[in-house]
Amino acid sequence: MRREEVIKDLRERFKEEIIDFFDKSPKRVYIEIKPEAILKVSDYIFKSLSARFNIASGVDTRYHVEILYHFIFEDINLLISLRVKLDKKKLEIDSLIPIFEAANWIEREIHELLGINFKGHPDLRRLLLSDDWPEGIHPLRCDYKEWDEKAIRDRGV
Amino acid sequence: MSMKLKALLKSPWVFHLSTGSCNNCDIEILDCLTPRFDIERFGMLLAGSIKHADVLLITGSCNRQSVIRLKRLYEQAPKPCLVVAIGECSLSRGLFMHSYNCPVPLDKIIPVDVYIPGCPPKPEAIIAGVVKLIEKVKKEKVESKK
Amino acid sequence: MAKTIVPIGPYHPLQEEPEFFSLTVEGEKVVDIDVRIGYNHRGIEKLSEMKTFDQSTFVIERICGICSTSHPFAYTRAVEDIISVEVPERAKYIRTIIAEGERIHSHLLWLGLAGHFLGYNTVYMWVWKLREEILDVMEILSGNRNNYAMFKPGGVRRDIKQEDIPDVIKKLDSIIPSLTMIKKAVIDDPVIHARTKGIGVLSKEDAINYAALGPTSRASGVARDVRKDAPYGVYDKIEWNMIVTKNGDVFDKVIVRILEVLEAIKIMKECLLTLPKGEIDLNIKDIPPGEGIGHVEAPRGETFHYVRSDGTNRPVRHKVRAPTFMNLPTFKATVVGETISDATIILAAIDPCYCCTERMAVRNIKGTKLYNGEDLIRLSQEKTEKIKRKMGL
Amino acid sequence: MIYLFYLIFYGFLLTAIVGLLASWIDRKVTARVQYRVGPPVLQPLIDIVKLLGKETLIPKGASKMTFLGAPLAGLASVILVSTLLWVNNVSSNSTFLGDLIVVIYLLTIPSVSIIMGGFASRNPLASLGASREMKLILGYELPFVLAVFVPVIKSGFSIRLGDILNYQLQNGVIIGSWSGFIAFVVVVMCIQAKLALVPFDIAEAETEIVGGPLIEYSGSGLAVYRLMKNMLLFVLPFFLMILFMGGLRFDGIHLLWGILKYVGLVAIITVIRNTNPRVRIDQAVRFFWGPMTVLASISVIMAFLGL
Amino acid sequence: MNLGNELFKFDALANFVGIFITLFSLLIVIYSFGFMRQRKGMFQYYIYIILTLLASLGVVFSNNLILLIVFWGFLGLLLYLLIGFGQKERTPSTAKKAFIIIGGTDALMLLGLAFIWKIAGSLTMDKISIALNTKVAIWTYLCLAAGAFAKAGAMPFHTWVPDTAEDAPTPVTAFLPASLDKLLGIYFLARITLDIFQMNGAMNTLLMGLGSFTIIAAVMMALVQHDLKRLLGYHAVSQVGYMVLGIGTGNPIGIAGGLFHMLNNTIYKSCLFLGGGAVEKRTGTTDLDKLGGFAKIMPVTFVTFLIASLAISGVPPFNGFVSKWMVYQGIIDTSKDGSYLWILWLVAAMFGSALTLASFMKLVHAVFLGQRSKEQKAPSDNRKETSSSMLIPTVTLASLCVIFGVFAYQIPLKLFIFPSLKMTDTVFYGIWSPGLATGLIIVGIVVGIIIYLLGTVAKTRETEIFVGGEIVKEHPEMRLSGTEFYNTIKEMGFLRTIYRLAEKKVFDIYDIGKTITSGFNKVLGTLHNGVLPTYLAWCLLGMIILFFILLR
Repeated sequence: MRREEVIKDLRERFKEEIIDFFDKSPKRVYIEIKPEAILKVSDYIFKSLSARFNIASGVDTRYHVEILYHFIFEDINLLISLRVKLDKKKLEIDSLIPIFEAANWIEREIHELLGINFKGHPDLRRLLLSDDWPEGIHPLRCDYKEWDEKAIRDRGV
Repeated sequence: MSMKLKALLKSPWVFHLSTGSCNNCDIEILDCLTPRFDIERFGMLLAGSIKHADVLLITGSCNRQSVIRLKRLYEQAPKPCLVVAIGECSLSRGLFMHSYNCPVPLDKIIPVDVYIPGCPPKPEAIIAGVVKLIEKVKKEKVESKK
Repeated sequence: MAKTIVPIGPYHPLQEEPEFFSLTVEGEKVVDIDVRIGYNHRGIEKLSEMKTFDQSTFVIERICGICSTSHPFAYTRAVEDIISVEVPERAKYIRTIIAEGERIHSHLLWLGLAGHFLGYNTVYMWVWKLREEILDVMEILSGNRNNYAMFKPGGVRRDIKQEDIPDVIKKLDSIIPSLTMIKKAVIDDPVIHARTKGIGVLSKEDAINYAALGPTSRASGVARDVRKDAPYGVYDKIEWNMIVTKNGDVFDKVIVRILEVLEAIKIMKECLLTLPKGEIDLNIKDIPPGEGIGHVEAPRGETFHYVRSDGTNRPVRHKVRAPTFMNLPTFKATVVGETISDATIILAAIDPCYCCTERMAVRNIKGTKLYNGEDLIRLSQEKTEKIKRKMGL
Repeated sequence: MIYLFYLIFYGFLLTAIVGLLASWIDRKVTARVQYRVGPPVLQPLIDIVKLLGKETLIPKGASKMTFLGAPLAGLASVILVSTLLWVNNVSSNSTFLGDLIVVIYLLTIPSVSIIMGGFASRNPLASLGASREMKLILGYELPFVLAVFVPVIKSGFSIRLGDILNYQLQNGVIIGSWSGFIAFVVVVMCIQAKLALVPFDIAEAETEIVGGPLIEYSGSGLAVYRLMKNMLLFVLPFFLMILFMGGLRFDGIHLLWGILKYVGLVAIITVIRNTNPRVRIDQAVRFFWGPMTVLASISVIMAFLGL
Repeated sequence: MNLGNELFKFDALANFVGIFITLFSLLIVIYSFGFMRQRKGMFQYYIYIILTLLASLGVVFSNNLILLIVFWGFLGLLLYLLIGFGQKERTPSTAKKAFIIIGGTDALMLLGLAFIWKIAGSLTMDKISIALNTKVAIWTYLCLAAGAFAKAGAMPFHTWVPDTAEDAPTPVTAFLPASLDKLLGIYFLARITLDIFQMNGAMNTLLMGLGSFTIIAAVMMALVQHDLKRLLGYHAVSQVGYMVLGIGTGNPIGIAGGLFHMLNNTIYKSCLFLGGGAVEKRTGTTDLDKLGGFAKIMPVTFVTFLIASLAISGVPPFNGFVSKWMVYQGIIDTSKDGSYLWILWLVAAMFGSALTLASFMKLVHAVFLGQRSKEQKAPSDNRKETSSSMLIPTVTLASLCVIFGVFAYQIPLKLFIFPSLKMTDTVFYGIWSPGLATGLIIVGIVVGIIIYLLGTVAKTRETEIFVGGEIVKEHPEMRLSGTEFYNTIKEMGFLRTIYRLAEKKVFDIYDIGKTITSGFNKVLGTLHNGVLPTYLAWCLLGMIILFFILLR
């Protein structure tokens, strides 16, 4: 399948779900989709188009929390990033674990660093932050402030 | 100087603790064991258990998860036990001073005897640092006798 | 029956870095495994957002000491992806040389440690002795043993001197015979066979499902290599082979790595010999708003960076995905059912690199001056020199 | 009383000195094999003196008596074994009958003491290591006992070490015969396991279970264990020499021969240790119960046939 | 000649066994005061104990085989009744199993008695002497030996012992299967082997073979058990092997070793059972998974248990080593007859000793060392040792272990064993001098202590354990119970098959018997389906067959 075919296929198949389509460069395509459709779209990309799941990355912009799911089509050297924008009031999205195991850790990470709830994730335990990190504080949020009064932030010399 | 202390200086077994480092210092410590540097010449060995350790080589920027364990581990080490901070991170947290996960520098957690700067310090520097440590202990002993 | 957990780590001689594995065992057999990471988390992604694009390179370099080339490589490529520029040809060559040098030293490091884990300290010492030669080469090329500080968005920071090249090539050539000897010693040893063959098999399906990367997946027969699939640097201009084996056990992972070292030496030599003349830097000043992705093949697999810029001189978001992050979860598929002794070598076989996995975050707080990596290196070098002089070395 | 003299001077002091030296040889040879310089001569002694100066830690809730008593039992048994061996060598007629069996039994006590110490540590890793040590004992005990009986058969069913020595004095060393040689090979492998050296250092595997039974020991306890292990490095090859190589004699050139034999044995052990990776515990047990037992049985049958 | 002499005799062997039977009964009674407190039916219990004592003494001192068999049978019944005091669900069926196996072999003994009457014409023991040269004599010997084996719990009649050990109350186990039954069984075996029959080489070899097999097989089973008492039960079986082996050697030192081992075994085995009982009393369980870390809480019990464990594993200088060493000497002595099999028996015995050590290391770890289990971590329980009535017997027995080991020659051998075998010490062809060795070990330990004192052992510090720096409290599962230590061996090649079969009770003579019986029942049962025409058909068929046979 060539590059154009993949893009055309995706555009037609998910006409309803795609909000925005940005063809950045020959190797990069950004597709914004509705959050509800993430399972459907990634399932198709992973299973039918047999792309490899690269990673997901979360970004806290002022208005939304975005999650980008990066998929790579290695045979045609194309990287498709699925973008979903989540409302700050309702930070919830379906977990991708039913489709591939690879999403397990990254969802745990995004859960603790950005505070997004992944529906259907089997265990959303801590991954990176320490045991004494307080609940409800997410370091990658825009509004993150130092909470630990004991922390020393100078050279101490 | 007593026999035992002399012996301690001639056979310091080191235990290596990484508290959130980039791995470079740790690898340079391992490098010290290898043919080119061979710290076994000085009787140094890399101990597996902290209960066998005489010198703690601490690398890394002391992140939150490690700090709790570090304190406990220091308790578990048999005294006299010397602490060497290796690399910029463990000296002052270096680049990571403002990281949300690295709240305090190492010497605010446990007493540190010798600092070895560098990012990463070369194996030669690590060996030299440990030699300095030995000198320091000797000097302290002499002074305390006076 | 009561649940029994055997702890491995966090401060375990098996790992230079602290990680805590809890193996649920029945006798010596592992029936379940769980891992707690976070002993190495430094919030680099956040830190990176506090620094300028140029400064970030140094922080990115300190994600991991062993991958101190792959991360800046991927990061600079991501930044260049935002601007949509290509770096000069000579810079590409230099980047490739450094990246391959890193691959050699990383694989040798792993091979030595694998010997150490198996209690075969002779292999450990021999391989690390060899690795010193590579570090010397890197010191000649970049001035540093580790953390080469060669990369910057738009090119490389330092040039390779033409007069160093014959020396370097001689050194590289001298490695090959010893490496071949070690290769034979490792591959033919019956006890190593007994310890590694058929142990910790990662099937091809699992490798795809877990999205395993690099040598881990190539040992399972998944022929994926960013250098071939999405060529960057000068990998498309140079002849080299991708090493793929079928079995997915520890032994195959050893084989893949050893053969990759030989390939890497080949690539490095060819790059050095055909190094073109020209500029090494584009001197990029402004980064336009936008987002960029860079991915390169690190020694352990694909390293992936995503950078978003809003037109200021700092990244808004910098996402780092190290290969171990994807490789490590495969232990569920490989360790269960093996014995504790095997578990350690299986865990080691993916060449885990937790400091990559747990990334420090990079972000600038206004009004504070930080030492950057170069300063630190300079300081340390001065210090080393001083000590050397003092000791009369 | 004469025994007490032997015990203090030969059994303890001489054994300890030679053991420490042997430990240094082992470390030095290892270092040379690995292109390193290696430690200075006095290093093993310095290590022990240093450990004596360190604090002795006891794990919380552990039985102090067992934890500190276990090393003593091991040391005492090694001293006793080495005394018995020396007595046999120095005056081979003044020992009692059946001391071979006593020696075989006493030689398991150091391992048992390590196991008890490991168990008393209340540490899961130590328990695991100690259980491996026990499995290893099960593994090597079978071929070891079988192979040790080859000299017994050869020397006319005597289970007195002195008789075996005298037999060798008159009829040449046992290792010179085919059955003796095979048995010797088996016993060398068993000794490798008894000394807990690679490839059979499974019980103390640093990179798996952090030193196993010794993980909790520090200071004096560890010093005694190390001394015990160093002494074993003398006692076990010495036992082998008595059984297969005519022991150690003190007259002129024979003494030199004896020393050469001993150094050769230590070198063999060191070389085996440095050219193999560690095996798994089930592989080790299988190795001892399979090929080694078969070899030992063959050597026993050959000994019966007079080969 | 009066009837008393005809019926009873008081020779050295009987006296020696009698003395120890009485001693053990006394200790068990003392122990039961503590252990069986607040249970129902204690009056009957003590009555049964006393009756057992009397019956045992009757067996030991009777000179007439009929009298002996009467007491013998009575003991079987008492065993059944005493097992019944157990509180487990399976207890009744266990009691039945023991009763049936022992009763069955009793029947064999009766048969043997009949044969003896036929051969020798007398049933007074000291008047019979039968040479094992006829088939009948051999069968007679085997019948009587079967009785002894079943009582002592040697293979293949051993299967009631582990079950009983698990299900009966601990004092009962310590009393009957562990001590009295061993004493009596081996006493009887020694009697028939030494006095009544004149052994020949083949029979000796058979005995030694059975002994070696018992040692290895039982201890291999013990290796993988999960229950404290069951594990001990298997050892109760395996140790019998040494005694049979010793008696089977047929030379004085071997027999002396066998008898001495019988004595030693009863001492340390009871000590082990009683120590285990103390732990059971305190925790209410014998599941090894749920125990652990009692060394600090019950130090006295721990030390006695440890001494007994080392003694049973044959670690010098305890008593087990001396008797095993004598047995070995006996085995090597048989090489004088030109037999090559001795090396097989010797290796089996020595390897069995290592296996014993292994399983006891596991046991000691699972019960006393290691970490405490979640179940036992209840902080409210601050009691230290068990009651003194339970400590006195264990301490007595443990000190006997040490005394009989260190002064083996001066006390037990000289006073009990040699007189009962009517031998002098000149028979010995080499004696391990345990006293001297102990002295040397003590000196060695003193050397160690001096090294300790040179160090810093005077001021110790308690720290947490090091498990790689992780905090243990947050991971209560981070403990090894020890029950799975030998899974590696269990899952090794052909051993796996054997263990699997053993778990299905393929080697259990009782279950084989049960299967055969119930198989017959099933076949016969299908014939009785209650339908009249079928019965008529059977009748007709039978008539036809009868006619066919008769009229042919």
